[in-house]
Amino acid sequence: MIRDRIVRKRHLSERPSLPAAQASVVVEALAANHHDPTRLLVVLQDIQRRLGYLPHDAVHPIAIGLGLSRAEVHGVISFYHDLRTEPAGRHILKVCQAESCQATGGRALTQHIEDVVGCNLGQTTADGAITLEAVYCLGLCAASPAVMIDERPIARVTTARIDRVIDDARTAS
Amino acid sequence: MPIPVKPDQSTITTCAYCGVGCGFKAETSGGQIVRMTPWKEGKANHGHSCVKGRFAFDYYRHPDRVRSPMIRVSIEDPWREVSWDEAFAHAAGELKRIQETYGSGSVGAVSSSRCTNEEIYLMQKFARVGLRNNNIDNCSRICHSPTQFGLSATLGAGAASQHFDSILRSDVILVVGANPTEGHPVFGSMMKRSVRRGANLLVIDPRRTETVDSPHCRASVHLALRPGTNVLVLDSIAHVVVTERLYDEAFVRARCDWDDFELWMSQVGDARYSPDVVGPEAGLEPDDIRELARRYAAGPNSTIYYGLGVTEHSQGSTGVMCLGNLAMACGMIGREGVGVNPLRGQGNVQGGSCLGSWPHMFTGYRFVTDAATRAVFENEWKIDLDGEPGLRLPNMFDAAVAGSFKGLYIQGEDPVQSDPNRHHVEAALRNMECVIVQDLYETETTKFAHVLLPGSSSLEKNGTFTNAERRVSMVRKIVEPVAGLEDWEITVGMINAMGYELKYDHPSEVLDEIARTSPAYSGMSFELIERVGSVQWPCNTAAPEGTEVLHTVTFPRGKGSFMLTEYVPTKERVDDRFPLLLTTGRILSQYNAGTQTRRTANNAWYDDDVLDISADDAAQRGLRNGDRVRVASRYGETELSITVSGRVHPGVVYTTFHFAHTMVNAVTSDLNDWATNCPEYKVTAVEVTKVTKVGKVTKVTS
Amino acid sequence: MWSELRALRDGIDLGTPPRDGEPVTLSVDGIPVTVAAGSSVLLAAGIAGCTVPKLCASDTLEAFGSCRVCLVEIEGRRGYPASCTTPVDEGMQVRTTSDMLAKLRRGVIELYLSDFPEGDIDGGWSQLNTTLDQVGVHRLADDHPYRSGANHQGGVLDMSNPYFVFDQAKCIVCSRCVRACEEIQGTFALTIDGRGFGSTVVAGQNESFLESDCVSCGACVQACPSDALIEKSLFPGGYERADSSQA
Amino acid sequence: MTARVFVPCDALSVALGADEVAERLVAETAARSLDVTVVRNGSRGLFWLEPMIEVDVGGMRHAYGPVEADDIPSLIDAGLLDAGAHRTNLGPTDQIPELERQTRLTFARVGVIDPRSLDDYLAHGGFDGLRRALAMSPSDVVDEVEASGLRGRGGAAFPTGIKWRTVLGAPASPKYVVANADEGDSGTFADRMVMEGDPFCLIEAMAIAAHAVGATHGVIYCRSEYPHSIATLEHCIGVARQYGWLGTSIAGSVLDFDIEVRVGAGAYICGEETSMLESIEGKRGMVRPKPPLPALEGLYGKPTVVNNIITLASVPWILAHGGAAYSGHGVGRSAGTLPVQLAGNIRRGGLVEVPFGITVRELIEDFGGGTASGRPARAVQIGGPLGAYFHNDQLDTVLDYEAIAAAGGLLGHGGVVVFDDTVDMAVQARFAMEFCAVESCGKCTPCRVGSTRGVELIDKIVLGEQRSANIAQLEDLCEVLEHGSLCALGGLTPYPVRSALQHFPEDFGQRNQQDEHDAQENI
Repeated sequence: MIRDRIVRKRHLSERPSLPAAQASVVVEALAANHHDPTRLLVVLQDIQRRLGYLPHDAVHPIAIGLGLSRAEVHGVISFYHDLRTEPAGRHILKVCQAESCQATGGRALTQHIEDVVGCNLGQTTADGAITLEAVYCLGLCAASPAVMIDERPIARVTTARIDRVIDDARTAS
Repeated sequence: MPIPVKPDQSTITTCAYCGVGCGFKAETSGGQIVRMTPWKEGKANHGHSCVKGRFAFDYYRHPDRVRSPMIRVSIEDPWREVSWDEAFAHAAGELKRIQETYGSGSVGAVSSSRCTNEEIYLMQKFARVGLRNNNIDNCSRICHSPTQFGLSATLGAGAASQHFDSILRSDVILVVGANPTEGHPVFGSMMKRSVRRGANLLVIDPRRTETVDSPHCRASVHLALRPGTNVLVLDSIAHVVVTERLYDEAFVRARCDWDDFELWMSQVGDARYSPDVVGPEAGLEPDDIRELARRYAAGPNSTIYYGLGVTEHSQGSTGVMCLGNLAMACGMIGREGVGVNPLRGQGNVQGGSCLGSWPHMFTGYRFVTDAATRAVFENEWKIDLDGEPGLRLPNMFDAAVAGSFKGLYIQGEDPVQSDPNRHHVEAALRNMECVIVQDLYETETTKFAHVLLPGSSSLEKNGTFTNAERRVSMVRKIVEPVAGLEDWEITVGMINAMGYELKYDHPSEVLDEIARTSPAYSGMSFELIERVGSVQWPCNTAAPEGTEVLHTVTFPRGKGSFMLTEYVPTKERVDDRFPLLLTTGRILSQYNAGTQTRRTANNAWYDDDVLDISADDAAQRGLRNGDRVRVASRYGETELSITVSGRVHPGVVYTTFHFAHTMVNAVTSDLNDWATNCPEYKVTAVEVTKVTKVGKVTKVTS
Repeated sequence: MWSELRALRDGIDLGTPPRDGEPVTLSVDGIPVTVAAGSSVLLAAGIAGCTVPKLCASDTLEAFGSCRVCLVEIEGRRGYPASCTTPVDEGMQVRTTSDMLAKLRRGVIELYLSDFPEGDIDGGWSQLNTTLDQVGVHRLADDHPYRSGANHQGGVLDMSNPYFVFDQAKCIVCSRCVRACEEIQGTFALTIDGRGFGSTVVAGQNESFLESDCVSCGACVQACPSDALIEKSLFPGGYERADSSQA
Repeated sequence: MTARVFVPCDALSVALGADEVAERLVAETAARSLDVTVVRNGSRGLFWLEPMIEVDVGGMRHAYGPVEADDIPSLIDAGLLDAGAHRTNLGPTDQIPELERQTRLTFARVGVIDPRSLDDYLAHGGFDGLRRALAMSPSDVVDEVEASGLRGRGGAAFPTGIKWRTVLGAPASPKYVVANADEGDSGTFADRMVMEGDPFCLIEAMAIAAHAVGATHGVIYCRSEYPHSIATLEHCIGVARQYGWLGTSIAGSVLDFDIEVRVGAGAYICGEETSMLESIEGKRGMVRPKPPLPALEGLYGKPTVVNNIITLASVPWILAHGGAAYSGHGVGRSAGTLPVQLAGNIRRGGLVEVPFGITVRELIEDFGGGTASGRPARAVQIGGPLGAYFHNDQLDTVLDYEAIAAAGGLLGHGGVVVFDDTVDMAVQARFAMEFCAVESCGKCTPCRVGSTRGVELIDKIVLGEQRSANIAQLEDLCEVLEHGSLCALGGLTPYPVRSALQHFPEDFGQRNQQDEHDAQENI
């Protein structure tokens, strides 16, 4: 990608700002964390919990509120796989890709799940019902393979079992 | 090809932009500058730089450069290119004719802090031996003349007490009316480094500047005072120091005049300066004033840095004295990590102050009225000198308007854009019979000139600069001057043309002459600077390689003196017609009147002056981001675009002054510092209204 | 405190900031050298006259330890510590050259070269060129197994700043620019985006340099060892990305 | 009298249906007006039996499992509350062979008590260690830990006492205790079981550490994949504060100490201690170089104890029973017990706490019962994704730090993942490189670039492109990774790769003889 010479800088005040409803969530998260820059990750997690993701334009108020730069906040968001900059589907299905699950058919299970929901790991289904994510170990290795939907763990997963889980996720709101 | 050009030569020189005076390596290929890189051994910058010094050097080869001397009889006439000799002869002839007609005092000169120490020295020599009067002033009149006055009165030396690095040893940093990250960026970076290492930052500034709050650098106390209340607030801080007995009695008894101190205590200790009284008037929480005072006094090493936000007021000199008093009272002077330090705007403001371009002082701040000092120069110059102080620049303009002042030699300055009360300056210049301007480009001022001498940029000459920490560094010629002569050679040409014969082969000889005549520079020479890189004055037998920290044992004036600093409100007041206070400042990418930076790609960051206004004030006036507004004061009006900003409080608006067409100085007040005539750029009552049609700048005649 | 500022020398990069501590004597390749406590082995080696190649280290920045070409051997210690992040100890015996060190450095440099435009090496005069000379590897062999791997040669070419370009194809992700922006300038305008092989230097929120908080002080350009950040003025005909790459 | 029935609440039991079992049990006993309290205990770690419910009959626990919700009516019909006979009846819990043969020191309470009940904890010897520690000088506490021979269970196996002594001796303040609960290794779950089964033990351990080194603030850094652990810890920290086991003047002593839970955000590298400290400080989890040691310049640059959960959880027992009692278990320099986690393709997966000295084969066959698929075991990965693959014929290796290292592996966090004979070891080697590429912080070049090159090389090897040259390059790359990386992620990734290559060369064989032939021609 080529970023051409810009004749005149567009300053932040000239760029879009965060919608009020989201801005108030940011303000509350900052206040709850005492504007402490060492709590950046906690702030981001709080905001994501409430908004479902971290909007691009939230980075500036977060940075200002914590006495950090936008680049630092962006760097942190981009480092952690849990943090997302786009909204996820209504349910997040994490499918373990690690060795214990590999040893018990995890690769085939992943393929099956991708086929059934119709998207790959890291993607969201067209109907917005499910986001598939790779996860490396859920700590359920004594009964692999394992998945986690939202915060519900499921172990010793079979294709029949996961089909029911996916069906439920698609029909539930 | 992706392979970059490899420079064939590299020359160490000093940046001419701000008062930090960074060391740079000018790298050339085939005689053209291909880049400037910061010099790691530069003692002011240690290898760091800012966008101006590092990149904004293309101005030197801009098509707008004046490339030949030019003269004209009337300012209505077109310019006529002439030889240097003809230009000198014409200019000198005119000045002599005027003196014969209107008297010796009818002409004068003004020097520029953009020029080298040697050139500034030669300008005052031009006035004194060429014009045979003391009508010589310099541009620090409009910025830091109160520093000279206020610090001399309290400490005895009108200069920064510290070296820049000293701030790394500070526990508490008090910044007053300055925005180093924009105005003195390389020093600003050092300040931020100190804050990141744990120093406590205190800021007094009407605006929430980047210095107040930026990543990893947040002021623990910010006094966002109402513009114009500096002295009131500083006195209130002193009040807390006195009434809570936070002062360093041992230091004061040992180093200062105790009687002065007691007098001062009784003044600032009065209830009228209590934070509870001052807070509401200055728009501050009383406890914030107390907190700042306590933190400053607690140290253990507290330092003060201040800028034009202190000096450019009707009580500018008083404000500087407040700072000197405060530092002495708390014992925060005379070692690393403490001190009182002006942040100088231009590359050589300190040099401009030191080198005698004053109507009342020779080099080293010695008075022309003093016969012994005069004798030093009479002996050196073999000529009798006038013992009467000359005219200050504003007085020259007043006299010109009145008809008694008719000729002026201006070195590298643009008073029409920079000085207050633009219409008054224009009228004065229009009334003159010979205005000689030596500059890189045609400017607002050259419109009124009769002789135009092509100046040389700092990349085209040899000499020295003295930065804001008193550091004298080498300026070296990288490329040939466009019109063949370096600025110092031009002034020498003018002096000769005036009939005083003199010859220097190299500016080092001028510095040698300065050393012979000026105690603080007595040890200074090009050889020494070449050898050690740069030298902070005083440099003499006691300090053969210069002095980093001043006032370690005594003050130059002996005992430190506490000056009384009664608060006198400015006459500039808000009222129903002009309910907002306008204050001014600069931004990083542009420099002063912008004559250089506007001729570089730095315009990519800011291509116009913009008015910052609070959301409340904007809403009340139905204004939105980007709207064009008319800014009107009692003195004039102009048009600007606005930015709705959280950096200014309601009631305050702010703009920069880098772009000629906005003519911000048409709006600013006529008021000036009681002691030095430094204009009150920082406080003007204005009203802001939306405009739909682009109008033009006008000055209200009053 | 002053050494880190005042002991810097033009044209010499000691690798890590000079320190003010008490004298410590060690030996580097058998040469005794005395440096201030708190100094790095890399700095001591340089003062002893033993050149240790480096890429991510600079005496204007705190040691970082990412490039792994300044590895050395220390008597009595396991492995091959990075000399930039290893402080000197009294009596320490350091070896800066050995077959294993040469092999490791070559191995690391090959990894760099596997994601660097080949056409930008010959004739270049960046610090990377110096390091390649020191390690003795300048390009991957035509049949080198690392060729044709994943790379960043199609990455961002940022021309937005009037004075310098940022060409991701030449970025070796040493973070010197990011650190210079933080430690020297104090603006924190740059960061690393992503992690692992996907790590890239970006301004702001992965935006153009001009629109980011960058104040164009030049510290990043000064710090860049591989000319990924470089002045436009050095390209009189305009900057063009190299068309051939090892990738 | 109220009958007590235990239904585990740990994440894996829940993942196997424990919540449904508990709900059904409550509903069914209520419907029958039976006086039953359902207690949610931790898991005993016998996961092939989960959900395993227990009933307390006259002070003895009887187990049933695996139980499904639909089994509840028949269980009650069969006299569950009196330990009646049922298809799922396992007899007295303590006599289940796989449990009986363990030496449960660290896990003594896990699965026995209600993890959220402070009373339960106190009734089972809880806070005895802290009480004893508070009566001792900090230096004596460190002595006791040193005497136990306890070594870090997170992977590096550094002697815990020495680490604590360094922090105790550091002059700077404040000091911190950080519990590393970023248990990211596949095949490990011991930390999770402690946090979900005996969380007060971790709190007690951290308080002991705080007293020993002079710390005032503790942080538990728990991975986000463990929501049940996080909820349990948050609850129990609140309870501990309420009852004076955290906060000021703990247990009437001068100790002031509090704990905060910080949650990870999906980064394996944050299990590396310096990366974790960066993450706690709100930054990108970039590995810091060592020195400085975290013990001297750790969290916020201050002296910091960073210990793994199992390491910490071993401490209260050591303080309560004495270091000598602990070091009496184990062999050689591997003192005490190791909670081994059996995972992957194994019939009886779960947690086995045994003294060091058992062989891998005993673990897999005697405890684990062989593979779950019933096919022959072919490879065993010990020590997580950075651990070596052991060949089936190496399984007589003794499980202690030194023996495993001598066999070219590392014990890591004690995870054992079994693969049957369907495994393709080239795929596993590739995954090791891929995992490194996915989880690398990106700081050092060997790991940042080398891991991706490693994946590419293995792909080429598998395709038979210039096989020998690529294998040679892969070996060189492994050397650069091992010796040139900044931290253990890059440094240890060669372990699984090389061991796969060494022990299973046939899996890296020529898939396409013609390609190889062509490639050879071209050289």
